[in-house]
Amino acid sequence: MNEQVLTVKHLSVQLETNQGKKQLLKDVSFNVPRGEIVAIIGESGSGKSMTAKAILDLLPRGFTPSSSSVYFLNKDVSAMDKRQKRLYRGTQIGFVFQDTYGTFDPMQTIGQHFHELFSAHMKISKQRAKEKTVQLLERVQLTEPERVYDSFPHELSGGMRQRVQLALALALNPVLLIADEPTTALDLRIQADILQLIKDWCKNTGGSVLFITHDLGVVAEIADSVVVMKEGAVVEVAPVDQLFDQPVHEHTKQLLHYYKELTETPKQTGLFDIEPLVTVNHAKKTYIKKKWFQKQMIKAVDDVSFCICKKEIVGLIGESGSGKSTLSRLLLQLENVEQGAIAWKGSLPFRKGIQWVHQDPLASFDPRWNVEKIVGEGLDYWKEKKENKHQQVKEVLQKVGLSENILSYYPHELSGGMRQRVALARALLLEPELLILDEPFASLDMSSQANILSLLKQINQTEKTAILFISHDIRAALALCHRILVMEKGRKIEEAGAKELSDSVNFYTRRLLSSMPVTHPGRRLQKQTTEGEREYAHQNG
Amino acid sequence: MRIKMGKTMLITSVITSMVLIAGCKGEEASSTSSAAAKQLVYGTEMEIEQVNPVLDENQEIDSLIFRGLTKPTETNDIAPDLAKGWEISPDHLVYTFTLRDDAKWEDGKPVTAEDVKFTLDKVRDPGTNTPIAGDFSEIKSVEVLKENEVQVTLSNPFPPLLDKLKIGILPKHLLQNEDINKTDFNQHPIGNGPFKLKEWDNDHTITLVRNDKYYGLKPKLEEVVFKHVPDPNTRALQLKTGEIDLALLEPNQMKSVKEGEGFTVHTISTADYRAVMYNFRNPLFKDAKVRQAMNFAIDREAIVKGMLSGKGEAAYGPLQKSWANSPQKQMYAYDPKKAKELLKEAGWKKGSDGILVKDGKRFEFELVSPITDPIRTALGNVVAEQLKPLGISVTPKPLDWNAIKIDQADAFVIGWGSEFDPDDHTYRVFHSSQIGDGLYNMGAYRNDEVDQVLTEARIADDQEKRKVLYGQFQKELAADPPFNFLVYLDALYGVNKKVSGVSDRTLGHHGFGILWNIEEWDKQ
Amino acid sequence: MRRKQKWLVNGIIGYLLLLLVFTGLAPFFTPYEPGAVGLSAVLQPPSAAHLFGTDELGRDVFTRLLYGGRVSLAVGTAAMLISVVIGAGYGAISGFVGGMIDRVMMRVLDALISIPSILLMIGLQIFLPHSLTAVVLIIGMTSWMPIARLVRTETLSLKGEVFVQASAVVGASSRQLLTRHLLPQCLPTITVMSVSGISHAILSEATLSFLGLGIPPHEPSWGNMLMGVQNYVLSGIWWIAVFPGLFITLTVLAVTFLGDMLQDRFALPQFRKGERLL
Amino acid sequence: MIKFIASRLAEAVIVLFIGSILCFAFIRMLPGDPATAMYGDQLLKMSQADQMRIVENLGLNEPLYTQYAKWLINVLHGEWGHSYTTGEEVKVMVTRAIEPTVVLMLSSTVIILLLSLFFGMVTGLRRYSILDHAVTIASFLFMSLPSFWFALMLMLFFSVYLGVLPTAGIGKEGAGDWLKHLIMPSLVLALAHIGYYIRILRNHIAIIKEKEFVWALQARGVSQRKILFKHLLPNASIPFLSFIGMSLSLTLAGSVVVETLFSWPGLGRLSLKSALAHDYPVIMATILLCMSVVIIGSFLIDLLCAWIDPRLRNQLMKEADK
Repeated sequence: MNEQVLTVKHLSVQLETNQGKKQLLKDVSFNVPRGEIVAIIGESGSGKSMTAKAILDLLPRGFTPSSSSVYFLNKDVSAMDKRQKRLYRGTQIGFVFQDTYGTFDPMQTIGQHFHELFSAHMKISKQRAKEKTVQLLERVQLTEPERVYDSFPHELSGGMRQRVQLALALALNPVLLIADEPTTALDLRIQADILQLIKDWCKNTGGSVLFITHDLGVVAEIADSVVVMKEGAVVEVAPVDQLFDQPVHEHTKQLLHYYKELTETPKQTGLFDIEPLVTVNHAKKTYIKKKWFQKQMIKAVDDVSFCICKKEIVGLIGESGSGKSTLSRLLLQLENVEQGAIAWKGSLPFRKGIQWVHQDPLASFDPRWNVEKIVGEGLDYWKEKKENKHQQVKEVLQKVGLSENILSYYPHELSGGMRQRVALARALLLEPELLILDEPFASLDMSSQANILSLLKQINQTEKTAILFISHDIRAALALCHRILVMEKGRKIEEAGAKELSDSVNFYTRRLLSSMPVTHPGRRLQKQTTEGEREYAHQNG
Repeated sequence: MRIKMGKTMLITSVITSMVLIAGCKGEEASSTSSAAAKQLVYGTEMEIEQVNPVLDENQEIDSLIFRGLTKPTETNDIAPDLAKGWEISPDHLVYTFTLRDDAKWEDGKPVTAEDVKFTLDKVRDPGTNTPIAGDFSEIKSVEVLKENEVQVTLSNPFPPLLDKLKIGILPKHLLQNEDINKTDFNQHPIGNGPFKLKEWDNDHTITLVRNDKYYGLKPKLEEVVFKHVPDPNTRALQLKTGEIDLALLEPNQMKSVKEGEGFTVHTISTADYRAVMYNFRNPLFKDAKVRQAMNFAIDREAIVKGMLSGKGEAAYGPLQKSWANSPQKQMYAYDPKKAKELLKEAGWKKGSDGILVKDGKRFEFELVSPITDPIRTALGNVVAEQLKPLGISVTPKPLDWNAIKIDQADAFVIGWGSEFDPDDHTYRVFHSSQIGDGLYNMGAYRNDEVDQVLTEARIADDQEKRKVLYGQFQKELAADPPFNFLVYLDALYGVNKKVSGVSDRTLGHHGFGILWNIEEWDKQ
Repeated sequence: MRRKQKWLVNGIIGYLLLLLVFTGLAPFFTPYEPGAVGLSAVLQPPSAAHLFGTDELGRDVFTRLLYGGRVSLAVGTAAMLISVVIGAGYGAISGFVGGMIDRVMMRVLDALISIPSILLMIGLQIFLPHSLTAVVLIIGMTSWMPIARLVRTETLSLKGEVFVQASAVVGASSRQLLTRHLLPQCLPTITVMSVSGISHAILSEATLSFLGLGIPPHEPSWGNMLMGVQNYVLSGIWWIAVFPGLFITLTVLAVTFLGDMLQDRFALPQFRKGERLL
Repeated sequence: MIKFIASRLAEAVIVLFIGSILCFAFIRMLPGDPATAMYGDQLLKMSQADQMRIVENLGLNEPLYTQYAKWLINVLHGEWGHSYTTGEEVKVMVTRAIEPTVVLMLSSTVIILLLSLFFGMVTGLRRYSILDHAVTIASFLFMSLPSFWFALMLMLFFSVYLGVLPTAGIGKEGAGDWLKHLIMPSLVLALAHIGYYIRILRNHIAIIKEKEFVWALQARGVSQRKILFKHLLPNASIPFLSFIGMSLSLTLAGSVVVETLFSWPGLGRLSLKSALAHDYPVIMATILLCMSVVIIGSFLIDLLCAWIDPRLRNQLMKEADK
């Protein structure tokens, strides 16, 4: 078992630009032994994906890797000729990426993708290719593989596409699977399935996996050993248990700290104040989706009632398509309810009293405005506050932990975490009584997530702002919220305090809870008991 | 809808099929070409859209298919054609024509007096959309006397009638129940002339073939092809390559057309002149001295040399190409000094901006020209520039034909001139009885002596006497100019060297009439 | 790349400035008058006395080019302004109002777009007499359709943008949305369209005048200097056709490049170095 | 699908109807009547009464809506009327003119496709290379050339100096001659717009080249050639094709000028001539034909795009449902 499938030795990558050379990877070294799952963890910009591309020798133009630093089965990849390289990439390595849509040619069916892969490396009849494909699709637990075979990428859901990617990667029985953040954009339940599939493949075929992620939970769930990267360099390599129990490097410790913060259930719970800010009464909203000749009514929000009280943090969780976002738009009156009512009981005028942070902050900024203008916009519409606008903007930026020298930045120049903070600052400037946060953690690094999480807690405490936290990430909701609402298919199915939720008897809630990755590799074995249940959930999904 | 294969195949096949179509077309085209032994190809400037002598004037092809009662001779006299002969009543009002007996339509039916009456009635019929009704407006009635005798009665004496009766006669038996404006006949003519239609091609290339039933001199040519080549340089090019044998060229080409190799250029004089017509409704032109001054201000020789490359003549009057010519050159010489004096005499003085002023009125007018006619538009510019030094401000105003209202314009670059009887474009153009809607004295020129002389000349029997009368007329016209005569244009015909028989008869507007003696043409 | 671009930008701006100076101060650069005929020296090839030769009436081609430039540039700019005003108005109304009105307006626009513009121009030309104003109106009134379509699309897509909703959430009224977000967002598009509109208008003027439907012949413009030159060109008298055409091409080229650069300049900050998608 | 086609067809009919009303009203509002343009300078010799008589003969003194209704009824019966100037049946004139125009447009399309596919692809793959800069400059140059002037320059060069190509008409002396006559007009027509096509293809190839899936295909070991032709090109062809659809009316407008210059007896020249002559029946027919070509053409191209691109298919069908 000690054979090294992949050896990376002193890998460096340079980017040559007009401004000169830029070192992107510095002296990266690690091994992937046969049959093991090696995880690379690091924040965005740490060079994880670059490493993966360098391993495949497919860096974009202008990026130059140091030579003779990647060995596959003890063969120097950079020394391979063109044909060998094609063979190496196509048949011996499989890969899965985060973007489930962009990695498919939008104009070709899934079947065509498979056929192309097969015919690139072997002579195969159409019929045979189809048979093989259907088998593969079945293996990644796709129901109706025949239908999937004939589908175009855009006709499948993200989870299905990820399974297809996995099937494509495994189609030619590779020795090594490279998975670059394969589950980041997916619901937790699907993430659990995909992880399980990878683990099973590894166990059954003895193949190796190089798994790239920023989520320590995933690492805990899957990895045998871990490579920690920071700013293009490897800072620590360790077996997974050792990493969690005895981290050596400062950066690893920091990561673990953030992770803990994110997964910790708060001590305090319950309501502080029962004065309601907003009450939702039997709200209902349906969209009509016309498909071919029949109309399909989609009940986005179906008879939902709840209230949010002052100073309270309420979580609204559910998987994608459960109606969370529609509900937030109804609350904001960007759309109108069909039935029922939403009553505002705050002391500020409604438009000022409820503020919103969109899941994609970049899209919610006018791209031609700089930070000062974006944040200060609200003041322009509330005349009485117009004086010393500049000062107020600076103050609110400070409040969200941003320095004032970003005032002149444009949205695209900000990092993901900064954008989220700017959006938060814009909302806070009007001193709202209720903040609606729509998936604020989507696409954020763990450190940013943890930082924003504590920022939210702090704001809640100092500003006495109530928060509605909308997320599919049940972990974060548990860590932040006092009270949690669970939605499924437009309906509210459970409402409970954060602490009580973990003991919920509701089947759906239980399933959501069970698909959370473990917080420590040591707890991995217990999870096996839930496998049967997961199987069931999959069938229903 | 779901098609998974062969998209590239389809695109390729579309392209291939386009290429194939193109290829096929080529094959097809090649098979149509045929070389006749004696074929004259005439590159025409205008596209021929219909062949019907009643519906338009000045279309060469008409006279090849349709013959009229008369035809012109080399000296622009009148010769009998369909008519064997005629008698004119002493008051010049009743003309009796006797038709020849051997004239037949292509379908074998004889040409009769009924056909003549039908044609002359049609051209005067208000339902016929024709621009030449005016040429026949003096006809009061047309009677059939016998099968081969027809009588035309006029309201007023009209000497050019015999010239006008060269109009092609139409077959009554084919057209009496048709709407002449729209009938198929216009594209499938059945005629009585030396040639008949063989083929009318898509791009308006028309092939005529010798008509063996023709009563007159058998043409030596077997086929005449009318091919539309609108661009004069292409015509020159095709003359050179021998693609066409005959074509009208333009003066501005003379610099580049190299005679010699394949063709010669016949410079044929025409009766077609250009002049500035003064509108006498504008008091500015009342004083004859002013108009004389403007005559002296124009350098006609320079225009001929510069604008026309010498292919034309300075114009001194309306009858310059007629037997009745009596030149008054001294009144049209280029003499700016004299012009200045005359203007001074007339009381015009230069104002502060250099423009002449009299009684608070500035000497300025608009000179209208049809924008589609480059020569007239250029003439308008040149006249404006040449009058400028005198202190006369002329604004050239080129307009579309439909926007031109001549009776409202100050002045207009006009084109007249007839190669026929001197009465043709004089009485109608300068006689004061011809002022009014639809009549030709559009500038409202009025001169009693001119009126009198023209009327007398109309019914005078003796040519010598007429010549004297027209001499008087021209003298008066120079003293009291209705027009500022500018230039006569030459017609420039490029003719293949192998073609013989082209005569240098004075031609009409735009070189019309070159094919008048087509029967005598030959090609080696 | 950088340096090259700079060289290009300087060249273009230099050319346009020179053009403005030369045409604006035409009398200082030529001893001749644009209309002065010289029948003794027609169709002279380029020489020291006549830099670009003389035309069929012996007028100095160089002089006419300078004076004609005034007309062509003025017509181009004025026509563009008209088309931009009509187009932006039509598109913004259609996109902002939406619903039935939008659908009707779009069908009318489709109908107008599908008629070859030159036929529309000829039609209008018959309607309006030959004059400078007429040509400006004709070109302006027949070239606004693409602008209208683009502005409508822009307005529509902007209406659905998250940042517009975000503004509504912080309290912007719909009038404020229009003035603070929608209009400024459309402005770059309109500006770029305006610049390319100048190119289009100059070319249209040239084509119309060439066909004899534009500026009356005695008033020089680059287009009508080319009217009726086909004969001469084929006779080998190249200078009366080559120079006006060259100036049209160069000017349109410069303006087109200018539009391209403006597009880059106005692109969202993150795409600034990006490529234009037409 | 049927519904989509039906709704698009209905739309096309509505657009044509609106267009015909616009044209009709517009043309009849013009001052000056066909009589004026019919006879040009011969008109001088006609009296007002004569002119009025012709107007009456042509049925132009009736109220506008009656004229339109009559015209529409006739057209629906396949009766396009007779030309005012020649008296010929409009149907015949127009049918005759279609073939040359189709030949011209097809050949210029072939030129555009061949050149722009080649140069678009090469420059898209090698952006900022010397060839790319050259092609970019050439593209802009062709966009800026007044097509009539370009035609003149081609004539000057090929016909005057070299004397190898004819300047007018359709060749009839065999395939070679036919081709010779076709070269210059179709070249002018093609090159006038080729710059846009090359730029569009180049930019989209460049964008798609950077897409993740191309990377994924390489990583799966698919050959470069296959990626280029089976993936890059089809993906980039959508904007390219829709531009062809959009520029149909541009090409038709271009053919008006080109056909006139080269005396090509097609629709363009016919429409220009009849427009200048106020030949109402002919111009109505040609304009409607041009409109139909544009509308049907862009409809077909939409269909083609939908056939190639499954995403577009979805979107179009959704639109049709609305």
